[in-house]
Amino acid sequence: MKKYIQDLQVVNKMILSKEYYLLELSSNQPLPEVLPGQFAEVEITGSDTTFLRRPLSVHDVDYDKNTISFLVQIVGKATKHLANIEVGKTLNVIFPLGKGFELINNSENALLIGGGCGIAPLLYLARHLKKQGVKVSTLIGVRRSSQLIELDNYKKYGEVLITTEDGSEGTKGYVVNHPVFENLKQFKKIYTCGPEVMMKAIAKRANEAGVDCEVSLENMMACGIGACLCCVTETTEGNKCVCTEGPVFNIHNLKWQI
Amino acid sequence: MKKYIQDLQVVNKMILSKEYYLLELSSNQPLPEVLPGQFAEVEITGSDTTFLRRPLSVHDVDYDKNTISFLVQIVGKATKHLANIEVGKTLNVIFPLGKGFELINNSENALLIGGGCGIAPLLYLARHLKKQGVKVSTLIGVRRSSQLIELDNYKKYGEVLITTEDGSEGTKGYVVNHPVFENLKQFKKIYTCGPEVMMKAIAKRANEAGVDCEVSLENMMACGIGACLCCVTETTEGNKCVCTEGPVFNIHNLKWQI
Amino acid sequence: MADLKVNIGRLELKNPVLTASGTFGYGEEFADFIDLNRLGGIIVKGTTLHHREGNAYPRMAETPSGMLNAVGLQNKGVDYFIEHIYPRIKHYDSAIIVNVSGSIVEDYVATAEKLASLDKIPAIELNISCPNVKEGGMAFGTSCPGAKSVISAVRKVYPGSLMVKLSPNVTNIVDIAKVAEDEGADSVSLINTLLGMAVNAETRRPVLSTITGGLSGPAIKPVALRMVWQVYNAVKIPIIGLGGIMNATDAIEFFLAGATAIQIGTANFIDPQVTIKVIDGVNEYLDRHNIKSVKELTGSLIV
Amino acid sequence: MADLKVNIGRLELKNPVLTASGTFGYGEEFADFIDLNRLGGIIVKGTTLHHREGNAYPRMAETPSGMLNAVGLQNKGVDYFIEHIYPRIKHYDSAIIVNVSGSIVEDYVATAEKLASLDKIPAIELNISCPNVKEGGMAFGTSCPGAKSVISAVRKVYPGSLMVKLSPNVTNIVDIAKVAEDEGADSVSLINTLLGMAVNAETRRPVLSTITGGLSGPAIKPVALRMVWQVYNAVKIPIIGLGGIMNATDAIEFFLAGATAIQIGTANFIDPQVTIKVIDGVNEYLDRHNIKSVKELTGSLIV
Ligand SMILES: Cc1cc2nc3c(=O)[nH]c(=O)nc-3n(C[C@H](O)[C@H](O)[C@H](O)COP(=O)(O)OP(=O)(O)OC[C@H]3O[C@@H](n4cnc5c(N)ncnc54)[C@H](O)[C@@H]3O)c2cc1C
Ligand SMILES: Cc1cc2nc3c(=O)[nH]c(=O)nc-3n(C[C@H](O)[C@H](O)[C@H](O)COP(=O)(O)OP(=O)(O)OC[C@H]3O[C@@H](n4cnc5c(N)ncnc54)[C@H](O)[C@@H]3O)c2cc1C
Ligand SMILES: Cc1cc2nc3c(=O)[nH]c(=O)nc-3n(C[C@H](O)[C@H](O)[C@H](O)COP(=O)(O)O)c2cc1C
Ligand SMILES: Cc1cc2nc3c(=O)[nH]c(=O)nc-3n(C[C@H](O)[C@H](O)[C@H](O)COP(=O)(O)O)c2cc1C
Ligand code: FES
Ligand code: FES
Repeated sequence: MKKYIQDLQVVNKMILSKEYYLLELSSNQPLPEVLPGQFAEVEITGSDTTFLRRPLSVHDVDYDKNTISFLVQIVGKATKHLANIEVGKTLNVIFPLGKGFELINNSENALLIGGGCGIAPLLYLARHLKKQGVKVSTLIGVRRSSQLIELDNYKKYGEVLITTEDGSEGTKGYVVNHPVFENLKQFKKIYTCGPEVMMKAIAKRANEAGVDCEVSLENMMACGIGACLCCVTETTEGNKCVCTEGPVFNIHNLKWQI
Repeated sequence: MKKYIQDLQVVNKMILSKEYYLLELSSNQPLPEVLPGQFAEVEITGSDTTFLRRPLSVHDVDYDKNTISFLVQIVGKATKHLANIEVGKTLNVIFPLGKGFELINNSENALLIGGGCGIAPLLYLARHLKKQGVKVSTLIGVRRSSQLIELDNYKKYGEVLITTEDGSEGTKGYVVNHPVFENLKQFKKIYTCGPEVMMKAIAKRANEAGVDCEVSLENMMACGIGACLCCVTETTEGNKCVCTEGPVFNIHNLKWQI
Repeated sequence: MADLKVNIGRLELKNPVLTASGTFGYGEEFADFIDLNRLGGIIVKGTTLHHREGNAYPRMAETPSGMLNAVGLQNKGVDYFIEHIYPRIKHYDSAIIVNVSGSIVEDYVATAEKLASLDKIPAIELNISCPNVKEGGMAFGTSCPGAKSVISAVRKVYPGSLMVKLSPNVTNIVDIAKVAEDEGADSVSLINTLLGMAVNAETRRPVLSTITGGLSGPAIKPVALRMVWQVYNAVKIPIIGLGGIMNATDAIEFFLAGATAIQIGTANFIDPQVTIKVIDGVNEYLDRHNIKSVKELTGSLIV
Repeated sequence: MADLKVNIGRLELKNPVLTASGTFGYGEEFADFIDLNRLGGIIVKGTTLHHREGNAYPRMAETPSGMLNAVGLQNKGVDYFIEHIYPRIKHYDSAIIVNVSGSIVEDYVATAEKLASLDKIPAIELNISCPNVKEGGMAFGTSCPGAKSVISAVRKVYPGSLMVKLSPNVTNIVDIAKVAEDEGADSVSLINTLLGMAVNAETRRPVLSTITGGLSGPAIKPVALRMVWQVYNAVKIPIIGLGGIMNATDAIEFFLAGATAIQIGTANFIDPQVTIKVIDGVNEYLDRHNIKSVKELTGSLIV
């Protein structure tokens, strides 16, 4: 897929919580096709200490409005800095990058599991799956209920299940403690994004249940376009760049000890 | 004099021309006494490429409003970046720094000569001299008339003379080409700030005419408080820090070939 | 339009802007962003005799105005390059230069010999300075006998233009540059990365799997400029300068300090179009200063 | 409140935060901004046997995340220090350490002897690594015999705590650190500045009067951390780490890599209160991580 480098304009910024915000950016050219699971490399200007671009998953694309949106969690200097950008300003963005999720077909069931900011790529995925006729269940795991954001958006595409570590909403515990894990075989496929330890626990369960499973990795990236070889993950075929061969991998291709 | 480090708030920003702007900053504490010719070290945040603070002369102090102002010329990254600061934001400033001009007394004549942004410290000086009863003449030299700024302010304290290199206003040529140089002896003292080559030409003429002359130097500074020894100028007593022993020097103490 | 042509020994480049090894893949990765035919040269990934998996992840850490990498020469080996990659990239109208690495002298020699047979590879860059591999690599680049052994051996089998890439992790880079000149290198390129380290204070662990890695980016520009200047004053062969070049002004600084051509590395990650901007910017600088050829800039620092 | 006390050989510091020589004057310059008595130590300006005027202006260039300096050890000589400055600063409740430089071994020795007589100077820092003076200085720090000659000579006459400041401009800093240890140094401090250069593309001139100068600031932090780690794994005497420390997190990184104490240099120019913020920040980190003493951090990197 052809990659673009464009100055996109911030047309909307929504502070969702102390930690999360959403940026909606518009292009002055028609947006190219973007697949669910793909990401972008965003230039961070005006931050004293950020040097490299930052990878962000495509959260949603609205072709009618010609906008692309990102859901960002504040974890460090760049994500904090970006939270202060004003509507009207532009961001230089390289996109769409990487390979997305492999969609399944008609009238099958898919379980989408997002941990923390890992829900970012799942919205756009859910939209595509629903369009394909897939029945989508989205399981969202957070520490405490105040971290639950955008539930209504996810509900548009199917049921939303919740776990919180402190039990303040939904099932208490980690995502794998949710009852849905007792009947994983109902799903044709599991798609997940979040902390690696969470994804590994899910992969193990999916593996045991014999359910196909794709994970979206968030390895440290310098270039995002396959040029630096910094972002590799070990696969059955050796080290592969997460930015070009991923960020989505089928767990059977990874060398995870599960 | 005690030095302060404070977050000052931008209460006014005036774009004076393509090159010049004025920042007026207020303190939430009563401003300390600031002498004409002193300067401040301003922290530059949010610029990708500026690392050190930047020295700026005190342009004026308004003790009634409790504000201090700086006249800035855009010459590079920091001065360009600072031009975009918004009213309401704060700047971390260390001030007042250095030794100021030595004032003369009652009913004597002083000639103030500013080249380009060198006029910055002269306004506050003129104000002080006038208060002392000194008759002030201010000679301003620029390339072209479009660079003339704030003339009305300077006129408050005495006559304003002008040279432009292209002859578009006042006398055509450099400051030393102004007719006032034909009768320098009328002045008890000359105060000047601007490009070094201009100040040297003035120093030579002052020397010949036997008129006392102080120059304000703009050496490259890292700390502004005498700690790094980067900003030295050669004086009759060896290398001296411009930030603590200056920025104002009497030409007789410098080792200029004049 | 000034004359941007430069000569690296017998090799003529249409302009002095090359891409640095390991930061530009095989060029193809940037085809969506720029016209690769406009580049003076493309120095492809570090290539070794045999396939290498490189170091374990994590391989990257951001640092003030720079980054550390610990890629460790991941590549599929020279045979794979010749068979699968070369055919895809040889048509670029830009000098394709292969960066050659090894653990023992014999590997360098064997790799260079294989590359010598390729029509459209006018030069190789001998990487005697990679800090990210345990054996060999930097060891050759940090001692005169080490440098001599590999350069002289490769020179014997490689008739093309031989560029030797120097390590900055030395007490005196001039000594190594002189060895390269004496052993018949056509040019030297400098600098490779400075050996550095990053620590995560919260996890109390090193950021890189290898603990230490190679520092690149604007942070190292002052060191790179100094070394180019020192080497320029000591050897006669052309110098290809690199280290932290982000824009045309940086490139000009390297020319003034003594570089005949420059390479752009880390900057490609931040702006994949930077190379073209530098070419255009150098041209604009020359025109503005009324300088006819970029060659006039080399070493023209007024001191 | 964690225990911040550290021992540099026989010298106990109330906390591990010192100021780096040449960046903090004699301390007095910062008296308006911080309580100097809170510092673990103040390392004063490079002091030589005789008065030195230093290098010509310009002496400074800003660089990406750093700066170059070419001060060249301007100071009024050790006698002036003893007579005029020492009396003014000796009452600070903070270890006052004098950084000693010279062009020949005899100068180092004579300077150290004079300082040995001062009650309130518990240590000297031997600067064998200044890149900004023509003779001596860095030359001693870049070869083992050079380092040995000056360290052993000074050790003979100086009974106090002897800290040797190492140059990063070497192929192998471990070799020099071992010499320091073998010759009886009580500690090593590292790193001094990296030799760098800046060019003004428009004027086509070097920015510094000396063409090259010393690079400091965050740009060099990765190199400094790496060297601290290498030296920590090779010698037993305490290490004082420095190079680009801007905040408490940076300081923690140096402790983890092997430093017993740290120095803050260039950061003082940007924030004259940074030292106090680092002391408070280190304390906060220790409390948050439930670590009783900062000593536990030294070299505790999990690898
Ligand atoms: C393919 C991909 C998609 C991602 N999608 C999203 C998303 O949609 N929303 C979101 O909030 N976050 C996403 N991330 C993570 C996001 O890139 C990091 O949170 C961000 O880079 C942190 O930058 P920082 O300066 O705030 O943090 P820093 O202070 O620099 O570091 C904090 C942590 O952020 C991560 N990080 C820092 N730099 C990088 C880098 N260059 N590449 C990857 N990770 C880095 C590391 O884990 C690091 O420990 C994604 C990452 C990848 C690789
Ligand atoms: C005591 C003093 C008072 C000054 N007063 C004023 C004033 O009132 N208004 C005004 O517009 N300018 C003043 N200057 C000059 C001002 O400091 C520089 O124009 C400014 O630092 C340029 O920063 P920059 O990033 O825009 O330029 P850069 O791109 O960094 O460099 C452009 C030029 O600016 C100068 N400069 C850069 N950094 C410094 C530094 N750290 N210290 C000194 N000069 C530097 C150098 O001449 C340099 O060549 C004063 C300088 C001094 C020393
Ligand atoms: C991710 C990465 C990989 C690199 N791989 C190689 C390599 O394979 N061979 C080599 O000689 N240099 C390699 N280098 C060094 C660069 O070619 C260059 O010398 C260095 O990065 C300094 O230039 P820069 O600051 O412009 O990046 C690599 C650098 C980076 C950042
Ligand atoms: C302006 C300046 C002057 C310095 N003078 C000395 C000196 O006299 N003696 C010395 O040993 N180091 C000197 N140094 C080096 C510092 O002490 C320190 O080693 C170096 O700057 C790295 O630390 P930093 O990055 O925290 O500044 C000087 C550094 C600067 C910036
Ligand atoms: S981030 Fe550079 S190859 Fe993936
Ligand atoms: S700027 Fe540091 S001493 Fe003057």
